[in-house]
Amino acid sequence: MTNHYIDLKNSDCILIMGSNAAEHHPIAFKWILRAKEQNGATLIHVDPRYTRTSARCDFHVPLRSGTDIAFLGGMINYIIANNKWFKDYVLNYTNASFIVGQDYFFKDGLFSGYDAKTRKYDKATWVLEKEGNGIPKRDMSLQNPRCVFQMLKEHYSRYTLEKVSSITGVSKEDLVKVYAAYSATGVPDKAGTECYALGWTHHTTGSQIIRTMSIIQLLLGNMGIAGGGVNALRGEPNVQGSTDHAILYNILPGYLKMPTGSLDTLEKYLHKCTPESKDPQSANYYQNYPKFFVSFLMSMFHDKATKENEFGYSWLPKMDDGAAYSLMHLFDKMYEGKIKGLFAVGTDPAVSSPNAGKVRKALEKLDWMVGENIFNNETYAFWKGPGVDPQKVKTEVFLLPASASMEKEGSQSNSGRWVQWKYKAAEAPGDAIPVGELTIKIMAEIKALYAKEGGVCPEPILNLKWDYTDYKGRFDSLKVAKQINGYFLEDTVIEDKDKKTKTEFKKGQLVPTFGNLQLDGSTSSGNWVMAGSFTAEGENKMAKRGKEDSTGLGLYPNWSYAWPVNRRIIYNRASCDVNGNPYNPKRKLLAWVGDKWVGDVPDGPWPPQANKEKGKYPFIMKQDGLGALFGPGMVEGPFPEHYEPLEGPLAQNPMSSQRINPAIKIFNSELDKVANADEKFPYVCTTYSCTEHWCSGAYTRWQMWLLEMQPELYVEIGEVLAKERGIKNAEKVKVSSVRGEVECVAMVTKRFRPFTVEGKTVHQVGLPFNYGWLFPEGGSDSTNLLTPTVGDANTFCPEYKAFMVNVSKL
Amino acid sequence: MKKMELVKLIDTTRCTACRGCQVACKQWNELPGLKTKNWGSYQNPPDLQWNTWTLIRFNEVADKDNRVKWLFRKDGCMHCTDAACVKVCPSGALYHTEYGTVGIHHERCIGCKECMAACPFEIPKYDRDTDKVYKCDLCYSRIKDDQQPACVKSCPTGALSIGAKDAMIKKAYDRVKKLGGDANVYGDQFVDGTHVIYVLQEKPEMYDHLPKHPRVPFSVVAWKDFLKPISLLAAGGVLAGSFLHYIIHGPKTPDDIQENKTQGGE
Amino acid sequence: MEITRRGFLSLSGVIGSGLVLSPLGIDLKPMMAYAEELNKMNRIKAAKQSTTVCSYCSVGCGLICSVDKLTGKIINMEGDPDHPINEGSLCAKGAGLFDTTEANKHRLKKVLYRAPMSDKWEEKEMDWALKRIARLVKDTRDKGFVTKNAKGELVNRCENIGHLGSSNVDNEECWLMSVKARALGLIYIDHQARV
Amino acid sequence: MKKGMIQATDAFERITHWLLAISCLVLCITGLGMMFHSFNFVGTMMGGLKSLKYVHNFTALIFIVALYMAVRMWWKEAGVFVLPEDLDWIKAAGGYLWHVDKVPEVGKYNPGQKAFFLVVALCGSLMVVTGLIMWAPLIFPVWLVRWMYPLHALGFVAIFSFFFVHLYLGTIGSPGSAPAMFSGWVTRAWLLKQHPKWLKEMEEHGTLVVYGEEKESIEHGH
Repeated sequence: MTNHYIDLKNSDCILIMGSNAAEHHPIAFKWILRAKEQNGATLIHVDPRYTRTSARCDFHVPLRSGTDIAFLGGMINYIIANNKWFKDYVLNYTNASFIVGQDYFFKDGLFSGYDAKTRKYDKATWVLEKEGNGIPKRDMSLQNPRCVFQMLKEHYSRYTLEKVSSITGVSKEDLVKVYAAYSATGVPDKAGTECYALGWTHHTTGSQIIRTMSIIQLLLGNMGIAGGGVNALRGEPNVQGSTDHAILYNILPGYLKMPTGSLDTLEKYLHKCTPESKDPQSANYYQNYPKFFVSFLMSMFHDKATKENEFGYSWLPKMDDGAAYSLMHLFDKMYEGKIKGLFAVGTDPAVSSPNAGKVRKALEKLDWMVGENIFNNETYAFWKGPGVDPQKVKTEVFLLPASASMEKEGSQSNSGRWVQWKYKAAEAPGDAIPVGELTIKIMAEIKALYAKEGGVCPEPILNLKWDYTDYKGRFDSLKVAKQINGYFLEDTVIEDKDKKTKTEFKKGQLVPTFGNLQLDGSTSSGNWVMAGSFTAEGENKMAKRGKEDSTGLGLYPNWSYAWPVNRRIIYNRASCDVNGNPYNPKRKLLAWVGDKWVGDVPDGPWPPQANKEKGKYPFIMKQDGLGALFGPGMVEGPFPEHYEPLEGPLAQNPMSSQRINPAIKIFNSELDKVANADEKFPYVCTTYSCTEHWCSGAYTRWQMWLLEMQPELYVEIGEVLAKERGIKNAEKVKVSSVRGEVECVAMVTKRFRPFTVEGKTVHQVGLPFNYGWLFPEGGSDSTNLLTPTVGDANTFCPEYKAFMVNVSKL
Repeated sequence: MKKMELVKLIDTTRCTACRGCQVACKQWNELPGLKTKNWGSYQNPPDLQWNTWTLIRFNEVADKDNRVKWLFRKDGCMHCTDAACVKVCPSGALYHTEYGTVGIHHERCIGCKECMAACPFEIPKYDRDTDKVYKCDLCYSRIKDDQQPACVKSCPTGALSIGAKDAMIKKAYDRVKKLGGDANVYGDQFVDGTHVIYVLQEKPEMYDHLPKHPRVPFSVVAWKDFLKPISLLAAGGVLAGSFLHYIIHGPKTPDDIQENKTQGGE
Repeated sequence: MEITRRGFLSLSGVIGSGLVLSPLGIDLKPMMAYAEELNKMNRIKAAKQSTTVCSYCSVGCGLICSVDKLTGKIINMEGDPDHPINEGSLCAKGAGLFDTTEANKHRLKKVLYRAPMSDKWEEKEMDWALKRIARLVKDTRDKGFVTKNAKGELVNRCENIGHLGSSNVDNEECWLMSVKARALGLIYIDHQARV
Repeated sequence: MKKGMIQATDAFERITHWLLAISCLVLCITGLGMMFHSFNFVGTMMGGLKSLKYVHNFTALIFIVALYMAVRMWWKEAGVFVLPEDLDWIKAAGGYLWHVDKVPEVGKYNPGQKAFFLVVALCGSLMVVTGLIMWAPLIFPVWLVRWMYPLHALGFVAIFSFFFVHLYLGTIGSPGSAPAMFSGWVTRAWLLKQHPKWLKEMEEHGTLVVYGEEKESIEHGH
């Protein structure tokens, strides 16, 4: 989230698209409803199905699964064509005026630089032109046909109401209703926000859907303001934290990039990863990247990391250039028999992974698996799952009992980046201990083995700093938290040239902000974005419980700690005009008063950008300091484009001859079947969670209060389709895709209705993904037996939200 | 000691059917979850049960323009002022608390199920294992300690609130005025006013299981208000009559034994 | 404490009747008073309170755990009214969080081990399991470690062990796992951020 | 036992009578305990109202059996009015309420007793039906169940009233009656006063059993 949950109350128009906020973030919905009551905000729900969210919104607009970019592209077209964009903001805070490189082009669904063989783009032509001094070229009149604004306008002029309506199945009236209501926020004193969740990310075009929305928000001036932003309502209690700390193949803690084989030295790596800007007004904060990275290596290897050994850079594993190692890749390799061991901590991929049938077959090829959890699940017990003969499965399985959340001390980060400290209320039952303690103990045993026996590449293991237990030998979360924050490893004097101050820090003191991190190995920080979660004196800011709210906007700066540097709304300097006066005086997030910013913690202390000498642009983490309407970051193009889902009802993409996202990876095992526009699987299917369960249901199905409310798998079918198929409410039916099938209860409902797409009737059905064979008995099996192994081209989020099925009576 | 009369307001126009209240109720009152099956609805258990004192009901309706509406209603004890259940309860298990709500002393309940038949809202539910009847007591143990009932406390969106009777009724009518359309207040107009009132988004008949004109059943009135005093009168009458008969008319004593003998000798 | 009606009725059950005919004239008042004294509210008032954060979605709602001082067990969990985000309220899952405590009889309490080709779990000691796991990790890593890739670049990675999860543990635990995986040289690292 | 006493009832009749009477009495008392909160103390004496409920419900089963036996046994004798003599008797109120020179002669059961029997039989049945439905109310529609309670109460009022009159007339209101249901032997004088016609009939049919005399005629009677 660029903003945070309470901030939703500051909005004038809330577009909920790709999210079922009322069902999955009921407390977020508290703040959404408060916006309606306090500001008279319009609540809009755009979603294939009518849900509890729709019931409370001003209007619900159903669209066919997987057509979000078309829907939003139409909105960009509407905003530009009807002159709804916020000119002052677009001119000053976005790259609208930049000139796109001459070699860049877009034709029939493909951008310049595509290689069909590798399904990859060479981004060399996706550049912005620069003056001789390295500063980007700009045309502030926005008339240059090669300027970003004109290119954007041209690209989205293809998304006419007729076209969008035909693709999405939304009537033109409904399109205009949403576009008009939302684009009304493109004025200084109105804020519009967007809430999304897995409804957007679970597509082969997920990242680009989000980018399309970011473009809209930039055009309307809704980024960096109270009640604005593009807000991911994330689904797990600490998915923000687990991402921040990089339990992901492609990043290291603090969003540092995972090194690749070609970057064989630290210097090469840092050069590649550190962006450069010649524009004096661009803060380009990532110029500090090397300090963050070296401090991270120091936290890992401590005194074993020296300048001479590149702070242990060579000990880090390196990815192959251009390769990916996501969940789907992991199970693909496992299915090939190349993965021998697996740690599965608090996770249930046998239910939650796409094409779960393949995942289960893959698990049988493991030599060993270590599970850590508070309940058993289908992954740990895969060897006695449906159709599996245990006597033929060689896998050794360990299931270690873990402490539940309230049985351990530590911090959790919510989607609004609030890192909140929680306390241990009681001991865990039996032999259960925190996952942290299991991790410490397993690694300690491994370290001991390598110390005793030696082995292949033992250095990173033996040199890893690993003293995170208390005097009783138990997990000490405070010790880890401080290591994440970071220490001064030597006596250091920090000099502030602007303020002409010098501050002395002693060796062993905590780093009070990431601004103090050093390149020379004199500081450590396990995760630079968390540097500042403690004061130098050791006060834990994450445990703060102050209720002061001076802005009245619900920032609560003294409640817990928000990264970075307790900033509650990211890019908040964009809430003011170039002179630092708030665009909306009623919601004063920040203001330049005298010689300083007042309000939220600003994105840097510099004056507003009208001050040509010292002023900086607001988007300080961007190389150019401005919001990117033209964004070369994504792998499938600088402007989002509509592509059909891997499996859909149409044989052709109405927008171009590229039916599917040209940059997605296609998996080719014999279990990766696809059935596009196939009459055997005529219905669009989407999957989702329900309020009463959580993720794979591996926690919630063991809880009778919750199970009682949603006891078994169901498929929601519209009344028209049900009648066509002769299915009655509560009857047992079979839902099948080309990959698998599940039995479930039919829930015949008025809430699903057929779409008219490209002139033909398309039915959509939906199933929750919260069930598995292990428990409860008769609760049916995983919906993911149906879903395809395919994911977003940037993030590899699987496409759970759009594929094709058939439904038949049992 | 008479305390302030409390009213719980259920504003269905704010409810998202997250069912936090349904679980919070079970958590606080230590009621188990039981095995259910999907019967083609989100609403589960299908009805109130001895272990489910508050239940979100889901209603799918299509309006005149064929637009779908999904109505949510939290069902549970209405805490009537003229409470049929209290009237009929033989053991005094059901009673009016000092807040005007209807409390239940489970230890006194004898499982006669009379309240189940009497309640116009079909709220009390019977459990065979304990042979007792259960229903919401508006978290008497909590309100006594100035805590909100568990359901009210858990409600994320402010659909549930509790407060002084007059203030809550006013709040309900203000809300209805603001909403316009078919919105209406339900609860204060019958059984001398319930201590749970609704702001309904639609007319009452649009909601499942919500009586349009709830009232104490005539049979209960006939019995409790009419037959009961009559029966006392009748019993008293018989006693008095017998006594009067004895002292005025005297017993019917057999005649002289000799006479009988003569007859017997025939 | 198991969540059953028994628990609920164990106090009132004393007073409940059944078919046993008792002698005349029991005065019920003292027993009622006893039950009253031990009602949940009073037990909570006597308990130790501590705050925690909900472990489901990412809104980050605050809760208060009440812990019985005698048994050390959690007896109640409800919303933290001081918390600025949820202001004491909770959704269905949050309100039911108590059922993830020891009160839930399905919680794992012992190390479970499944031997190759076996069709059942066996309970094992933690220390044994940790040693065995370390042995397997080392043997697997030593066998599958890749120092140089096909292009001859130094990659120092372990390609035959995967690490999944988790978004449902604390930051400190995440960081430890992240760092542990890197020290082992793992590259197949993922969790629920994608799913 | 004095010689010359006449057997009015046999053991089976008496057992049936007392089974009915005692169960009815218990039902009345326990019923009262539930009907009025001021009578709840009745339950306390039984270890709580719940026990009282069980006593009430299971006594009802005895009552049902007794009622069935009684109706079967007495229906022919007490369930049918004989005209016109019964009408005459009723017109004279059996001589109970005002002075009547000559009370019409009655047989084994006078119309008052017959009326009582009918009330017991009909109201008893009503109580059984309503009571059973109240016992298992969940399998019947609510509108039906709701009316069972007032009907049950109504039946109670009727039975209770007649029960008390019966008690009075069976004891102090009509001295000499009680032994008919205790020992079964009554005096000839009582019989002559209360049931002269029956006496005559028995004498005519030779079914009269007199204490200390040969009982040969009993066998004939059957």
